Amino acid sequence: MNSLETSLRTRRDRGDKSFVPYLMAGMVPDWLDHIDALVAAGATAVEVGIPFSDPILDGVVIQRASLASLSAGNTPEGILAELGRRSVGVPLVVMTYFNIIHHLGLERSAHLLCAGGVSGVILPDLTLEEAGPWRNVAHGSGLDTVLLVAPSSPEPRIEKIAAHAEGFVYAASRMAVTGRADDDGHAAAVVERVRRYSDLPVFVGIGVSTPQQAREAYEFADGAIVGSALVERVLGGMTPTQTEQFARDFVL
Amino acid sequence: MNSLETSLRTRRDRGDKSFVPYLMAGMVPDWLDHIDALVAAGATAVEVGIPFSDPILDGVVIQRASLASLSAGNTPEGILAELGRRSVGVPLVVMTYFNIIHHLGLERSAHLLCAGGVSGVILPDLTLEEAGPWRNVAHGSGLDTVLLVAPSSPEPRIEKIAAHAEGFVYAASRMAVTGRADDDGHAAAVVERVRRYSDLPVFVGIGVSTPQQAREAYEFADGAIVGSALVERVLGGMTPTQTEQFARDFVL
Amino acid sequence: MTQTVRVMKDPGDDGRFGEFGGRFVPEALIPACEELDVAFRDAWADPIFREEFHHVLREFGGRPTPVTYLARLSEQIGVHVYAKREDLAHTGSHKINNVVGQTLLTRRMGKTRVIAETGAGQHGVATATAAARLGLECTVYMGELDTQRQSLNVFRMELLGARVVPVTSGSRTLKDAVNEAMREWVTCVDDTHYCLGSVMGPHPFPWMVREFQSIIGHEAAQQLHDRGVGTPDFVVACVGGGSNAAGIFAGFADSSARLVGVEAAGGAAIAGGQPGVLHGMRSMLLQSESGQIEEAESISAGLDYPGIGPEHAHLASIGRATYVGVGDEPVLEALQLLSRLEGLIPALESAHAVAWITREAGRDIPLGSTVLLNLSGRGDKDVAQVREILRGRE
Amino acid sequence: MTQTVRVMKDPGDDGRFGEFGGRFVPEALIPACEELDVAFRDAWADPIFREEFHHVLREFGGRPTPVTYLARLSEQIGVHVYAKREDLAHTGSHKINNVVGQTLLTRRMGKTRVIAETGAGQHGVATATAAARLGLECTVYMGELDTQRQSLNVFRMELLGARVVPVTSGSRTLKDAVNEAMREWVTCVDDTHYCLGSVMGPHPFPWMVREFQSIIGHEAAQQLHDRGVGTPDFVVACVGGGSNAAGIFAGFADSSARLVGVEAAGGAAIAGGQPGVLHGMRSMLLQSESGQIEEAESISAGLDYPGIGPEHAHLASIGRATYVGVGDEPVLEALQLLSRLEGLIPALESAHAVAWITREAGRDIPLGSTVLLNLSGRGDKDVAQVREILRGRE
Ligand SMILES: Cc1ncc(COP(=O)(O)O)c(C=O)c1O
Ligand SMILES: Cc1ncc(COP(=O)(O)O)c(C=O)c1O
Repeated sequence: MNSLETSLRTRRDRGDKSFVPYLMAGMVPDWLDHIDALVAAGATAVEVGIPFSDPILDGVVIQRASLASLSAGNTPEGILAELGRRSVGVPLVVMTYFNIIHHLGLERSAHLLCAGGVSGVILPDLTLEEAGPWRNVAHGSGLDTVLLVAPSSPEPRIEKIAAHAEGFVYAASRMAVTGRADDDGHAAAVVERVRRYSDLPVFVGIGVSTPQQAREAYEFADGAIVGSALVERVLGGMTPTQTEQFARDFVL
Repeated sequence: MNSLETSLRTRRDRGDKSFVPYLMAGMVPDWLDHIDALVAAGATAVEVGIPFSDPILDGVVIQRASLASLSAGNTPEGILAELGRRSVGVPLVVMTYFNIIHHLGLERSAHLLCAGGVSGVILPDLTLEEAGPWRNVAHGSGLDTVLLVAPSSPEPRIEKIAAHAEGFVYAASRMAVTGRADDDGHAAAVVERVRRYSDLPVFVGIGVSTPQQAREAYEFADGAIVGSALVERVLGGMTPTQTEQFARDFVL
Repeated sequence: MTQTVRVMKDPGDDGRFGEFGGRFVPEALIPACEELDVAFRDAWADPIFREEFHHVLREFGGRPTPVTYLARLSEQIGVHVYAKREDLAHTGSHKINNVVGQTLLTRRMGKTRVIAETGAGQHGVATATAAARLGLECTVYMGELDTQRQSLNVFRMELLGARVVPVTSGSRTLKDAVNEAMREWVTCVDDTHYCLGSVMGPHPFPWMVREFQSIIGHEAAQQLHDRGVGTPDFVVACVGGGSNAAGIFAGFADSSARLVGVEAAGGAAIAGGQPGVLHGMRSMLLQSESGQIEEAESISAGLDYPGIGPEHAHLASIGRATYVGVGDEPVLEALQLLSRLEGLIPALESAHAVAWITREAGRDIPLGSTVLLNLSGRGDKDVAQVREILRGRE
Repeated sequence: MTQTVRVMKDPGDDGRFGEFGGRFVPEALIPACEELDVAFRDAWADPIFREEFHHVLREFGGRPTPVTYLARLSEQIGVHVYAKREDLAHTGSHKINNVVGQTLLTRRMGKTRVIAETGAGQHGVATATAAARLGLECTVYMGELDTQRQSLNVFRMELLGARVVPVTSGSRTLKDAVNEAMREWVTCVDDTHYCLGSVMGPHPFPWMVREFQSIIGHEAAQQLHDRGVGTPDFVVACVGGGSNAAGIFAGFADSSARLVGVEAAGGAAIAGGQPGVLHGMRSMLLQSESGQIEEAESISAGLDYPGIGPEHAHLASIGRATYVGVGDEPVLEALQLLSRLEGLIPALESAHAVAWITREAGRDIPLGSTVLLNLSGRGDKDVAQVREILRGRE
């Protein structure tokens, strides 16, 4: 059991709900200050995006953030180095696409992630079947690889995913890419199904954009992941101070 | 033997060369005055075009003349009526395409042509094989149907054409539509071949555009037909007086 | 209607189809027409030539084209429609059948060059294509207006190595392109064949082109037979000059099938014309009161011809085939319908036949009938035009 | 080179071609990919499905397409070139083979809707066509830039009843259209099949599309055999995603023929790329130093893809096939040459294969060799572009 999972389990076992905000690294020059602000507001952990040119599980907002970060000349190495120089105080989970890791090389990626103070990774295009080689390397570095469960995942598959899950289980609330919050979603049902097979903390993501929605998630899940709603505001010029204020409402 | 042929033979037998100018009826408002001018200059006969929308044996000059005449609202009936009201003094030969005759009806055409003082017709798209019905009607009205011989006509065919020729034989000097005078042509050879089978007057046409060329034709043929060179000038604004002057040089 | 007269046979030496046909050309062209008649007669009777013709159409032209049952259209209109897919032939229409035949014949006659007329450019592109394959020189006459309206087809012909000559006389469209090609042919008959694009012109063209196109009808008859459909109740084709119609009718001339030719309402030589003589033939023609040839008007360039092949005039006069007209509006609708229901974007020309079928299903065409539609070409050439028209309405 | 490894077989449950392939998609899509795998495996083993697939391709798609001997080109370059004529297939390229297969499978899976990505519009038009025929709803994702550059194809798809969605993300071209189609697929996997356009994407797509396209190679092998040509020395095809190449290679995988894939020099995933993961597969990809996917650049929209199907990456790695690049200039020349000599205006994509053959005749291709060229599509879609380029030079 690695550092990310330990801390999240502890929190869960205390009955505390987790608020995990997402930011795209490099999307604005003061992105690290926003991360500090999120932590100050009470974030349990922070999900940090490393931009990829072809983010197939991301909606328009995070696509824009990727593009902004890439246009600013950010690279995975650069981002992780910057992260490593800042002491954030809560667990950091990197979210990116597998090609970034693949291109750097698995060992090198693991090394750079650790050096950046990262304790877990979410790779939305790397599902269980393909994750083996990476997970082996990640384990060696104490990195948790977070797996997703979708509303479309059938039970036998959930069971299998649960058996390999690390850190927490990312329960996608709806069949959609990030940023879609146009319906009620299936979060409760997905979480309930995950619980049958896993005692890991289960966080709801995709389409949680208001404090109200987060509170609803806290009813049945152990935490909520909030991405596009935050990213959109930061792209729109929200200051770190405002970010702290905004984030505070999501903390139970 | 009809009136056209009689007069042309007589002339030929006297050793006189025939100059047969061509004008498109209705191409200019005073077209009849130009005909008078041509007669005054010494034309043996006048070839009068009745315009047709699709003159496939005519080059650009006569095409333009057709269009001018049609645009002015001229019809075959109108043209023949106008001709009939003028007393020209030399034989008139109408040149048009068969659809004009076909559309008016064969009998009606023959009647209108006679009433217009016409004694012969040239229908360049009506060759011997297709000419039967028309020739029957024309004969009944004393109209000669002039047949053409081309450089491509083989001897057996010339023999056949000669056997049916009336008025005169139109010897096309070259494989071309009217108005082409860009090479020497084959006039002498064609005429020579026609002479083997016919004792009708033989006139050279297509590409005779200068007095010089007419004189060359007079060396071996009985006459020359001059169309585009004249039509171009009349379209260009030549007055009847100038027409008379221009035509005079073609008369031997 | 059961037919006993045997039709669509050899029109004989004078090229007559009843009162129509013949050879009305300048004397200078008579030997070339005669030579062509002899050469075609000889070639067409020669199994080696026939086999070469079929071989080239198979190997190069994409024949046989299939017959497609139009299931969704049939269900919607209540008659069974089978489409003969000339849209799948090389260059996108039936035109290739004719030009393959004529270019092979050109070579057989020892000529090294072809000329052709074209309206929208389909026949021009097809001729340039077949000429390129045999290494024949090729010049295409095209009305100046059409070269502007169809400039992409001009480029296509040039890519294929042909020279395109804009025709500035008359109305500067198809009719004038034919005139000009004939004028030019006079000057070069020795080494040049005039590759006419439809069942029109002086004998032997209407007959020869029909024979080359008859492969459509013979294939279709065999294909319908093979799949147990037998003789269709109707055989329907659009008619410009009439070559695709003649080609498919030829397979059913002696059958009980009703033959229907669909003209553009604005170019209906049978319904709106009178007998006349143009472009070397006696046929039905749109004419003014004083015998001048009138312009046809249609949304589809390929039906923009004021005449019709003489054999069609004959088939109409003896009642063996029926000729009907449809206007631009139903044609546009038919094009859209067939695209949406069947995944087939027809040429505007072919859409005329579709429009008539959809209009008459349950009326002139009894419900449950079997209809063979000649899909003479694909609509790719027309989509830009159709888009402009439909956009103009929004 | 004689080959003993048996290649181009079933890639197994994990969809691996050596080190390449696999299934790298969001968890939400895993069930749909698995369902598709099962459904395809089942259908492809079902003689009734196979017969239906072949029937539709025959009756509707225009198959078999012929093999044409290019006599004049062959003479000029000193090698015998045979062209497999996918340009004659319905909608103008080999794309129809794949979409007929996938739409039939869609219906078999009980789904009522397809989505597809498209670059220049060829695959989009083909998908819209096959969907129209079966009455499936169809939505096509197309980069916004491409919708502007190929607006006529947008209209064509709309005529065929499809909805076209301009993709405004990323570079607004093909790569982004794939991203967007995948994003959308997540939202509608229940009733919607994603009809991918080439041998790419997550398992089972690369395998399934290759199988549907393998009809090209099997037909060609039989046709060459029937005419006594036997196994060609070379089989040459252009490579974008690689579907036409995979299709024709499949007929010769176990033969002695040398297989050559021709990429656009500016989109040469094998020569210029590195292993990576994109669009659900591990393959060779054009990437920046930091692992971002780069834009391909080519005169031909259909080769403008930064990746290549994983099976090609595998065939390259084991040396069974060779992948070469040619630049825009020789491609333009090849297009003109084939048009002028053979009466075949090839698609710019296919002209890449022609360009390589003419370049290497007498060099990599020994004189007297026999070459099978996959003429994957017709150039009608490209003539406007080619004209602009050539005119710009005058
Ligand atoms: C597709 C198509 N169908 C029909 C026609 C009309 O010609 P025809 O009546 O000779 O078949 C054309 C002429 O261009 C055409 O392109
Ligand atoms: C004619 C043609 N050839 C080739 C291609 C490239 O695709 P693939 O490599 O999958 O055959 C395309 C793609 O649009 C095409 O239209």
